[in-house]
Amino acid sequence: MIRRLWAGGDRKVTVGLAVLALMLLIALVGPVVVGAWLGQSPTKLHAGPPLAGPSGEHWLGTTSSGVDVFAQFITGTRVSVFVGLVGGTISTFLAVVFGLVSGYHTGKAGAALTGFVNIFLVIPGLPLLLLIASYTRGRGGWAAVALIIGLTSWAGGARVKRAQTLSLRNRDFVAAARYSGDKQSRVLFMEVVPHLAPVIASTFLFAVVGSIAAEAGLDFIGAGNTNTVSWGTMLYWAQSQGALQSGAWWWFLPPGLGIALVGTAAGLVNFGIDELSDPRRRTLRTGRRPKQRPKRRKVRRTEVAA
Amino acid sequence: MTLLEVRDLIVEYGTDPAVRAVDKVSFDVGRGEIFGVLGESGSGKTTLMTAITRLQRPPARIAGGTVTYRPSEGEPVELVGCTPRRLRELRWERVAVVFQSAMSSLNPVMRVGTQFADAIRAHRAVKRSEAWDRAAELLELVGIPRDRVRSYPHELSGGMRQRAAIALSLACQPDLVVMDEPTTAVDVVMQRQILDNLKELQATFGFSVLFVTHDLSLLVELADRIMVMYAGRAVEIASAEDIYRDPQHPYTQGLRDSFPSLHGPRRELRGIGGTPPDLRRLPTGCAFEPRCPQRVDDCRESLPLLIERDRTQAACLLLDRQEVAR
Amino acid sequence: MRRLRGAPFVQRIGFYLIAAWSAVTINFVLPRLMPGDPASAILFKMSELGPVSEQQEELVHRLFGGARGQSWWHEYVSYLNGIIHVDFGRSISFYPATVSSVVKSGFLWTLLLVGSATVIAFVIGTSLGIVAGWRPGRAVDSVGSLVSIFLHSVPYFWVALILAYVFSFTLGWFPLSGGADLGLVPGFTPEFLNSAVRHAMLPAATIVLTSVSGWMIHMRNMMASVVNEDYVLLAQAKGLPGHRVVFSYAARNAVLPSISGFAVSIGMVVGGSLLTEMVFNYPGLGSLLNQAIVNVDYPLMQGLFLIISLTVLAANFVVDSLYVLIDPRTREAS
Amino acid sequence: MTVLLEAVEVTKRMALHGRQHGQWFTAVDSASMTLESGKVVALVGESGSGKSTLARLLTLGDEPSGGTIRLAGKDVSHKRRTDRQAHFGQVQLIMQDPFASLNQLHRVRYILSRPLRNFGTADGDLTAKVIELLERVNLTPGEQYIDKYPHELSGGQRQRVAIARALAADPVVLIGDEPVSMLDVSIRLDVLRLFADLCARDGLAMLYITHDIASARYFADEINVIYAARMVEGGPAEEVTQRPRHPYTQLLLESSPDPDRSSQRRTLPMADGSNEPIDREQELAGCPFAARCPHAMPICTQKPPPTTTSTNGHWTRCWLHEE
Amino acid sequence: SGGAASSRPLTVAAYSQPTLQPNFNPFSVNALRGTIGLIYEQLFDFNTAHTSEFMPSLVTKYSWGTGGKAIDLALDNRAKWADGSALTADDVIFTFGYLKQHDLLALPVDQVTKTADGVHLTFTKPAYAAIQDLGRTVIVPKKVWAGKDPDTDTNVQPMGSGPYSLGQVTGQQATFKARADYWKQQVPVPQITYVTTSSTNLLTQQLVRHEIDLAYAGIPDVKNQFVQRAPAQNHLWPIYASMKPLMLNLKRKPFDNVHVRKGIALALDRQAVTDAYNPGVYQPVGPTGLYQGTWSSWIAPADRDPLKPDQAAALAELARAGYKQQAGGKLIGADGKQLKLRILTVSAFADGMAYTQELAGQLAALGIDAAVNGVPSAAYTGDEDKRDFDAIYGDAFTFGTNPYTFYNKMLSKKSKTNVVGWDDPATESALGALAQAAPEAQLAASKPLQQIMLTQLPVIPVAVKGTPYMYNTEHWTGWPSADDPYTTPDPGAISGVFAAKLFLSLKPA
Ligand SMILES: Nc1ncnc2c1ncn2[C@@H]1O[C@H](COP(=O)(O)OP(=O)(O)OP(=O)(O)O)[C@@H](O)[C@H]1O
Ligand SMILES: Nc1ncnc2c1ncn2[C@@H]1O[C@H](COP(=O)(O)OP(=O)(O)OP(=O)(O)O)[C@@H](O)[C@H]1O
Ligand SMILES: [Mg+2]
Ligand SMILES: [Mg+2]
Repeated sequence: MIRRLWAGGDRKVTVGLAVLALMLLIALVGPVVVGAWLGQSPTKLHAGPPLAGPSGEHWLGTTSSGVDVFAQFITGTRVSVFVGLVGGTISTFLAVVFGLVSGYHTGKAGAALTGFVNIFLVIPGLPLLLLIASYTRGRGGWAAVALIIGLTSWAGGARVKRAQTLSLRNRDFVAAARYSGDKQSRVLFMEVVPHLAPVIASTFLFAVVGSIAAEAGLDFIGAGNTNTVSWGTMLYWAQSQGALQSGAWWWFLPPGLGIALVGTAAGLVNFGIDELSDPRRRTLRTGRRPKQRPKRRKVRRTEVAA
Repeated sequence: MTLLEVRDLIVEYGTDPAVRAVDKVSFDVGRGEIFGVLGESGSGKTTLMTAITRLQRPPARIAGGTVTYRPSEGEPVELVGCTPRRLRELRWERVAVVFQSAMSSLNPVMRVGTQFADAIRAHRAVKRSEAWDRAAELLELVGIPRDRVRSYPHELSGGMRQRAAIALSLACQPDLVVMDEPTTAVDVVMQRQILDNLKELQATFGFSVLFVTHDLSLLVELADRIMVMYAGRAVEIASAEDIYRDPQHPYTQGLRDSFPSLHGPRRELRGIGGTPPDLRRLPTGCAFEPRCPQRVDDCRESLPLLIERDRTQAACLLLDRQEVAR
Repeated sequence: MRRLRGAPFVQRIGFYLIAAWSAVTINFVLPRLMPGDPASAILFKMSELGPVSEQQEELVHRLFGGARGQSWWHEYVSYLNGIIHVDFGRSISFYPATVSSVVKSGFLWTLLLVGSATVIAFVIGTSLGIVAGWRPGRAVDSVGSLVSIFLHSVPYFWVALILAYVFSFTLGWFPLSGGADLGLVPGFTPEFLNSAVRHAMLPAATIVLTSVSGWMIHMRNMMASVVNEDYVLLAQAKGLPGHRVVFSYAARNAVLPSISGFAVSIGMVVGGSLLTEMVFNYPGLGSLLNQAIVNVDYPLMQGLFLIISLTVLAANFVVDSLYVLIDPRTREAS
Repeated sequence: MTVLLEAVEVTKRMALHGRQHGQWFTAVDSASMTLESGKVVALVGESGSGKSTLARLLTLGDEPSGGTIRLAGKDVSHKRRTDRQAHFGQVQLIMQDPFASLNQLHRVRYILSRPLRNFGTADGDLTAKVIELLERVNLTPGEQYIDKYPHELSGGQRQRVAIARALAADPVVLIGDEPVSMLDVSIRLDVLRLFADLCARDGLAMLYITHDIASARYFADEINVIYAARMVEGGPAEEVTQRPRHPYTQLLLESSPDPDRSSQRRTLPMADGSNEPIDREQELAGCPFAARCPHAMPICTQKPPPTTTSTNGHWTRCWLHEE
Repeated sequence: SGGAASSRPLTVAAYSQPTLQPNFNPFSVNALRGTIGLIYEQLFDFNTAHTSEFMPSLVTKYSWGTGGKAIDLALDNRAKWADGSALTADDVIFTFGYLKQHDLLALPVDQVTKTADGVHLTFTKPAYAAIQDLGRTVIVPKKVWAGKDPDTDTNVQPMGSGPYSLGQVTGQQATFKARADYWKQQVPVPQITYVTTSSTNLLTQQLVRHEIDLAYAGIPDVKNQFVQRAPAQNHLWPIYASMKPLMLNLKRKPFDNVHVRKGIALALDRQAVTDAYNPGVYQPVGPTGLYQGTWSSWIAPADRDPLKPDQAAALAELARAGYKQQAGGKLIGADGKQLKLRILTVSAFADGMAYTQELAGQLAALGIDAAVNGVPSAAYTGDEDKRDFDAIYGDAFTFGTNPYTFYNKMLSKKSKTNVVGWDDPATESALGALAQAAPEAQLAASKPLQQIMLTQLPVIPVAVKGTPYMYNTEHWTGWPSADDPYTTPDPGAISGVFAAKLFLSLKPA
């Protein structure tokens, strides 16, 4: 089964995207469905007996204060997925901008940006995130959390994109586009960026997953926003009310599994994309492939400004 | 005296659809002979080499045929059905290989000497220091200073690396050295030096060489006999002299006429025209038929087999006809 | 960091100095951008424990409520000066203990935990990656890859809680909390080391479980591409024994990018270990940081962030420098 | 014959990184050449001798560190980035590798329409123009190729698309940087014939860069030989290949595989071309080939040899030939 | 097997933080637990677990003089420092002088002089209300402390007069060793280990496994999670020493309207609130704010019982403030807007969050747009200081030995903890009177304040906060309990006298 799933890049992408789409759908309409159709509320106390296991009425049981866990899980998807999307978007955006610009522009500005990216890369992200989150103290709701997460997590992605851009900018087709009379900006967006698409996609996926996990982590230690219902706050409550010790697995497991599921789906998509964008799998071999003659000296050089 | 006997070898790539990259190829390599394999990109040369040495990787698989190695003493060994253990014993000891680019065939993070010693000690019970001494000797044989055994591959020039790779192939004095485009990565001057060196060594040690390239002029100079491949099949096997002076197959003729010569009188280059075939969609008849200037109607239907005529084998209906007619 | 490889030593040191300076400066700026009043936080915490006398209230306000009067620049200079002299001021939550002594108390624990866990995860993950990547597409590879994506995605602290519940609470195999048995004096005594190792087991397992898959996936992909290299094929052609081909030829090359990734990942592991430490009440930097956050202990937060940053920088520097030894291609010509 | 593009004593120096940080490397040293309408000039030399660098200088892909480049008599060597656009319209480059120079992600239509748009020759129907281009390079019928991606084309077809792109700008000078080195022998000839045609028919000036001196003999009117950044010999193709004067050219010819001469070849001495950084500045102090030259004299390492030209336009830079 | 049991250290969960820093300076806010009580001793205290009876320590008895402006303290003449020298009045006089000199004395002490059996203190104003604070003054040896800085000295080698001496401190624990030569009595527990434990999860597990003998912390569902697992050995004794009110911001409309406050007070189901997190640990409290259990003699019988939830009465009160239930049950005011209420609480405290959620839920059921606003503790104190909240549920007010401190902290204009902004001259004068009232007059003096609570509802009493003491009797018996409340089983956070009394009363099992 797993081997078959693993076999084709397209299958991985399909399964992964399906799961992600489902999650997004839950995030968008889930809370409404829970409220309107199932008549449950993620905040209503004593909706059922405390710490009741899964039943027909409470699909995932109840919390110690009798709140419906299923309603919480579905509602929590929204904040988690939104923080993930917004945080992931910010992080990816910054990664793309910094990666592209620092990779494409040689010269002083490029070098300075590269240095900046490298510095952000070695400064540990989670401590920085905790530090900033502790200063902002949960103000601004989930949007602020998403912003902070985005701002502290882009460096790794930027590095990947910078490396890609660096290798792309020296590729012949980039030069060819310039000889074809295209302007710098057009070259960048029509020739370089499309090649980064798989990398951007994977950065985005992991940034989303990373943001969801980071938000959960913040909530978990109480540095996030405990008022909202998210997977992180669910875990916070489950943990602080001793869900595991009381055997209330239905309360403790779903949020963690939710995060893991999103992560796994994103991972699948990413693996699939990697495979599909591998030219060895796509290209027909009908011409003579370049037989590179090694350059005489393997030293990097740049031009002398005349 | 045959050293290697290849019979009806079929190699397929188990992709979807399966690609038959080597199709019923048969030939013999004699003891002490330089046997050349010529063909354009994608004609199955590398596939043939890896199959003979059993180095093919999935999705490639040998779908039929035999490869028999006949040592000067002892029983012949059938390589295709051979156990991995027996195979490991034969490798390098009897059959060694040299790849296209030495940069990529030498481990970049290992000293050259270690890579020699590895090969020697896998087959001979010698001490490390002895193996290193032997490595230094081998390097000297190809004109590289002894002390270079301590170098890493990147510290050697392209030509030196290529020569080191050849020296490495001789580490256990094999009977057969298989070379897959060993000089494409160096420039002509270096190529010349390497080939001269190779010929010298071959004359000294008497091993056979199976030499793969797409460069006709080079092969004609170097090889004793040449096999020309087209779309996975052998289309002509003949002595180097015959291939150059009197090619039988229209494809070989076309190749010959595409090479500009440096010294002879300027002759007209004719070329072949058309494009090489797609192995996945081969015509039922002769694969060269669409590009062949001498094609006849039958070429589209019937697949020509190698026919022997005066020491020359060629696979073309035209020759078949002549044969029948005679 | 890739950029730095093979760059002259001086240039590398220069980069690390600048990075260190940036961390120091971020650290200086952040608390000044945010409003905060540690005094009320402390009083609140005290009142949670019992009545607070007016006298204590006064004292707290006097000690921690002080306003800042100097110019930023002046403060910055004295801040830098303090750092040079390893003086980050006094912690608020542990007043009057100095930040450096508090940090020192957690540093070794974290180093022990994160260090050993990272090494174990690297070794296990890389080994699994070698197995999976040597013959990509096999069952080991597909099942292993799926499992590792999953493990990669589960939250650290969630795994930590489950492990704590199963292995120490329910089964009682491991101690519940802390860095070593109570009553043992830290030192290089067999009892203490034994106890410290037992206590580190579950937190380390958490880190290993959740980070092993990253290494595995990375290594698998590298292996899968290195396996196609000519030198691996040649090694097989040489009739070398299988393990020699796998390890000395394929894995030896495939591991190189992992090693440079190792440096970068140290930062992530340190980050991830924070939550793990909190769950296991492990007396390391992570728990301290949580403590500092809860108590609005700015000096301690700063000190911790700084030491974590500098540790990560140092680790990066070491790995970067070591890389030169590992990859002969980056070595300077003698 | 009109001189279209002219390089006068151009030099390109580059800054070294890594181990040799702070040093300079001369990739092209005072090279001069003229490209005339309707003529093919070949540039041959070993790998790393500076052929591609010179091509980049001529197309203004790079700025020369010294010397001038003239297009139709006007100095264009120091144009600003935006002004180079006009130059690209006149001088086009076919890059070495057709697998690398076509963006995998664009269709043939896009690739060819860019220069058409940018150089303003296409006000009318773009598709028609693209098809016309494709058919000019023998990709007929054009409709069949216009919507293909590069990976759907064979190497020879790609190479022709690359050529079509260069032609789309309607240049007067075409620079082919090893335009056929990646192609199978059976396709190579087609492409070379196409160039010959274009020169003859449209009066294009062409620089044919190659390391294959035999093809230069057949295809070019004139051959220039470059060695280690410096041009060492030049003249009519037949002259240079049949009566080489410079020892390097001789070596090159001697080394090239040639079935016709295999019997009478002498074994060459093994040169230890190690990878250790050669100090190019020192090489260029004299004759760069001196270290490998069998006829080397003391003066060869001290002073750059002068140029000696014979009546038929065959010139060389070698102390042996100094009159 | 007394020998084996008595050699086992008694382990106390004393810190909800991961690590300790050695600090045995009794004047430091971060002094480690045990510094006071085990090492240093206080003068005396009152048993707040019971009926505030006097608990002697260094002082055996006290007597007021001159209308509360002077007091005589009789020192126990057996008292000795650990080095064998006698603890004398000089040390007491030194300590008060030292505190005064370093600005650490919040008591209105004027002069301290030596008497035949102890010391005589004079005050600048009647100090009846400060008697407990006075009793909790820690006495330090003059010869050691004369040159120390109370702010920064960590006093890592403490020398006191208490029953224990310092064993060793590591990052996670501090151990105290029984002194063989303690001046008062034989010390039964040979070693006490105070340990850290940062999460209630872990604490629960450690308690269940008897790795910890005594803890006081809010663990969820403690009865099931701890007591029920071994009911014969595991015990829980909540001590009700403080009251937690729902505090409405009186500077904000419409909470300045007493009818709104009354309506809300009447609507609450206090029992449901106290059952929300940890049933049995909190108790509903009567409308005076004083706990009817321990303070019943102070409260008029009619006002003792907690208010019963009464929707109709609540709605009637709210209607008087202009809020009427409209369609959908929403309480809409004269301005056409729904009554809106955000209850500020600390998000990091799960118990507080749970209780607040229950409160909000009840008010929402009434038609108020009520919700919890859980924030980190720092934001909580910040918002509280800035009075930026609708309502607050989190602060608790300790009862003390008489209701003065209790009401003063809650209602005095000058009190920092009067966060609701209650500003009422009648309250001020009643507080003034109570402060100066002699012990026998205190009950009467508290009545006006009780009355203000009943009629004005400056804050809405909800529950008494129980500090849940959890212990097991596997190794040690003799624990105080509801039946024998001889002390508060507190390891030194509140009072060293309580702690010493506890540890000196245990017996090996
Ligand atoms: N891994 C593979 N999977 C599927 N088909 C393959 C694979 N490798 C090679 N082929 C196909 O097999 C045929 C023969 O390839 P092979 O590499 O043997 O050619 P070659 O003659 O060595 O070419 P070249 O001169 O380019 O090295 C080609 O058509 C190629 O497309
Ligand atoms: N962008 C660059 N940065 C640094 N060095 C360069 C750069 N381009 C070329 N070089 C160096 O300049 C020298 C000349 O390179 P060039 O590409 O012009 O050689 P070439 O003759 O075209 O070689 P080939 O036949 O291999 O294409 C080489 O040694 C090369 O390493
Ligand atoms: Mg091949
Ligand atoms: Mg080039």
